[in-house]
Amino acid sequence: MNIYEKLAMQEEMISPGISACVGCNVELTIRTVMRVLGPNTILAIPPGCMGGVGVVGWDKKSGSKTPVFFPLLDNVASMLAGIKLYYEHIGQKVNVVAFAGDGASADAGLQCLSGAAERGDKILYICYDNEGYMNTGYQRSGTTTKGAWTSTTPVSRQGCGGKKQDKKDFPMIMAMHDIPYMATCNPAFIKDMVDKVEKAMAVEDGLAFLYVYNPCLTGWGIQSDKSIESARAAVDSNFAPLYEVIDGTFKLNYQPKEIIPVKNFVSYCKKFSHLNDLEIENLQQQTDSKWHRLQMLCEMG
Amino acid sequence: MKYISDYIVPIGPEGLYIIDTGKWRTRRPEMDIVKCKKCGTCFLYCPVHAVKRHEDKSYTIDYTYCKGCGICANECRFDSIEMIPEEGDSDA
Amino acid sequence: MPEIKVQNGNMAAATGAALCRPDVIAAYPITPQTPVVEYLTQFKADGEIESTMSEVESELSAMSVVTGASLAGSRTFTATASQGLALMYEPYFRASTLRLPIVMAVVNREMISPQTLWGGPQDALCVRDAGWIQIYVEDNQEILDTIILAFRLAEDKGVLLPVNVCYDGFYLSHMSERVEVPDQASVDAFLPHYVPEHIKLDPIRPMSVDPLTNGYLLTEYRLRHTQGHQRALKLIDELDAEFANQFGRSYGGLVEEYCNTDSDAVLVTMGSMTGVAREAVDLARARGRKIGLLKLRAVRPFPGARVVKAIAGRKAFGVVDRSVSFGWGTGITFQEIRSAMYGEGSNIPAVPMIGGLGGEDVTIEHMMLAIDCIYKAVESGLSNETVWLNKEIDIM
Amino acid sequence: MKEIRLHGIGGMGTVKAGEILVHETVKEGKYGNSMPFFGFERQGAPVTSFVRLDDKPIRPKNKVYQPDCVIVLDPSLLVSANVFEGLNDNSIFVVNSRIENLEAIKISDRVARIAYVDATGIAMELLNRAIPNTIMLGAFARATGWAERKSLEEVIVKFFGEKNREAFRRGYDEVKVIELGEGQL
Repeated sequence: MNIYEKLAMQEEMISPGISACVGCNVELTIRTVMRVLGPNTILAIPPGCMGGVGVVGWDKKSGSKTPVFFPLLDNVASMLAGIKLYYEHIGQKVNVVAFAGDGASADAGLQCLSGAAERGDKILYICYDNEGYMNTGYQRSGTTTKGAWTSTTPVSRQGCGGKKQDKKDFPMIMAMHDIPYMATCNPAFIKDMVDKVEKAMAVEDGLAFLYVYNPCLTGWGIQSDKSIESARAAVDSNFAPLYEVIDGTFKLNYQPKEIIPVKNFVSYCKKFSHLNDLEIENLQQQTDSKWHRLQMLCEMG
Repeated sequence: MKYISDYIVPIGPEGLYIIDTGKWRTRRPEMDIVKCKKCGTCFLYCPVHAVKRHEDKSYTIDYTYCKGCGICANECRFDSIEMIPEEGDSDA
Repeated sequence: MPEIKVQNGNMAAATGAALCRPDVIAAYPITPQTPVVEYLTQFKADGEIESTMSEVESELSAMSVVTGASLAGSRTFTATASQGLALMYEPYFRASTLRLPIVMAVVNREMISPQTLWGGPQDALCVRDAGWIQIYVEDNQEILDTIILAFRLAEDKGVLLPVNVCYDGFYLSHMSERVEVPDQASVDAFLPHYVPEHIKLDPIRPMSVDPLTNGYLLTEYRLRHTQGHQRALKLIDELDAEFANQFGRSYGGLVEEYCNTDSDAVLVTMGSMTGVAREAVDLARARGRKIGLLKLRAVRPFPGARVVKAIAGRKAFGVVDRSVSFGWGTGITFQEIRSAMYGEGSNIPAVPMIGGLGGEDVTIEHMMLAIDCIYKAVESGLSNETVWLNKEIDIM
Repeated sequence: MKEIRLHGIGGMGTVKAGEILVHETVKEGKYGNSMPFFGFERQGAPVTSFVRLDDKPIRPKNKVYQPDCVIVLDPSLLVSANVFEGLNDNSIFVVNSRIENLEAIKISDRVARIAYVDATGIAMELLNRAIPNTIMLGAFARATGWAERKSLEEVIVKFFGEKNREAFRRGYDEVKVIELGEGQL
């Protein structure tokens, strides 16, 4: 069955009308992964964009056909671990899944996630990285790229500023927890994403982690119709490569036919518009060195 | 104040909460079925899953919740989708 | 058949929890609660309990794991103290507002600063308005019994609230004494299987938990929450009687009165210091003072009516608190008791006293001084400023 | 009610010795409680433990201030700790010591009976470790009569194994008891 048939067959799990920004590729991501996960799923949506747009619902109504709840920003993995422990205790199989932003995963929620990963709690944790606290109005996070404008890393009238620190390499941090499955995804690579969700669902001996790189249209200043194109550029420039780590073995899932300059990716985003050539060159160098490191890890097998 | 909830806890078991996002649309994607090669790209990338796939492998756009983002038009390799400005109040 | 054992307070808590057959236990060690975690993991290793254990990386996760497990429909237990409770605050508040019948032992320990390890219920009293039921106990038998009772209370369909069983760090947690351990069958008979109906994350019956909720509806949930506490107010007394009937031990329910039927003034205490207070009351009575003792057990729900009944008509009352209500300058429960007495419409002289902070011992001398202070108020007919007992004794 | 204070050093089983006394009294259908003085438990640091024994339930859950008996598990504490503090009149003083150490210090006049035994020496001989607690419990049982000998021995064996039966017995048999009314040390 090809990806089109497969997705067409699967039931939509999320409310057809949620108030994600026009063109939001996180909306695309959650709809896609939830089709694959299906009804036998308990979904955690911590504070963040997907909670804000109504996936958990309003008053007495739900935003999902599956059980769904709001964990706290900083306890997503632990609450899920508790749910999963009980279902294991009574011998019932159910997908226990987080769909959490970078704030709830890489910043405030990192301790809980790290603990669950180390203990081998059998949950599927999906982090959508839109590089900041976008639901509260585009503040910086630990995964914001260096140089990027956010509402808390402003740019001066003279055109200087942006985030001063490097982006936290979150997928690598999770891979180094030696969890059974870690993979990076991108909304421009739907088939790859679906494959990885299926692999993650099949993991039975610990925590499975999916990292999705989701350029945020509103927060980064990207035209809505370029939502997927900009996400693809992040992969094609090796800025956000697609790879997976299965039981400690690194594997590259996509090799760009022609590697595009990071400058091309950056040019989609208004948040980088103040960067000078040197700053962009620095991003390029960093991208190259991380790509080199990833290649080495993949060559190690 | 008259209290009416059947529940003692904040739960939402009463069906789906649905926002009428079709009303947001300022441009609508229109598909040229002659140009369309049924590749399914629009189907994969539509963030609201408004593109429907049919038994004959053809695709159509359901405007009920389409927000008019333009991704489908931008991604289409065969130039078969065009964004057309909505006229007046969009009530499609 | 029940078994007579020698247990410290932490072992009594772990034993009580084990007898309740929790499905999921998650806890993080912190002095003086640490042995509770060790005992439970040992029970599990020895196959004495079937619970699933999670050795979490923090108290935040301890409360989060049991919250998740409870949302999935399980009976859960955890324990903490002091800074651990503070770290839990976020999911702690949520556990009660989601009406999850979690039972958590709090091994009361002072809050820092300064750095301290020792006892005092400041930790739990500070979160008394976070929606949980809080019961404070006096000895190790009461710890074990109250944990069993707490599950029954928490899971009552009219209550559905999490319960803290609070006991003094070190004074009880590390003190060994005789404890009668009930047999499993009689605990099973007292505590039926937990079946959640009000909330459950289950694909068979999908629901969303905690959708965004407007203030009107939130107000309604808060009202329902207070109704749960109202129900608990009745049930704590009723369950005490039922427990006494089955196990032969009673603790008075919400409060316990000692030598209070003919008293002309009342001393109020809470927790492990009550034992010494009993000795002091006997001694004072032998010296001709008709002092009565009121032991506060439930702080939430607050047993206003029973407190009033125990104090009304007397010439004065005094409260020895092992905590500080900053800004009031008194102990915490003093304010609660005085507030309850206002409803009585009488203006009985009241003496706030603070003793035993940071694990300082509250001795018979302190309690005799407390009684003296109350009798000064009886004579003058006036309320007092806060008496800091440990400081006064030092000066003397 | 009998109140007892134990002075020891971290690693000697001071707290455990207190608990053993409670186990014995509870086994006999009576009551007792014991608690350590709460500090950081560290090998080599001074440790104090408090014990109460009674025929009826014991209400105080706090430290002992006026002990009827003091047990000192290490001779060095005779100098470094105030082992006589708060002692009741006619108290019993049970100490791990040779006579020389005792002669060097001033015994409180509230002590009516002294019981001393070289528990460290016996421990080294029997257990090859300087853990004198079970030996001192033997000495305590003999000196006070507050614990039933056979019963205490069984509790000790249950907790510490067969090896300590001999230790307990040696403590019981070898302790020297002096009534201070009868003569000078």
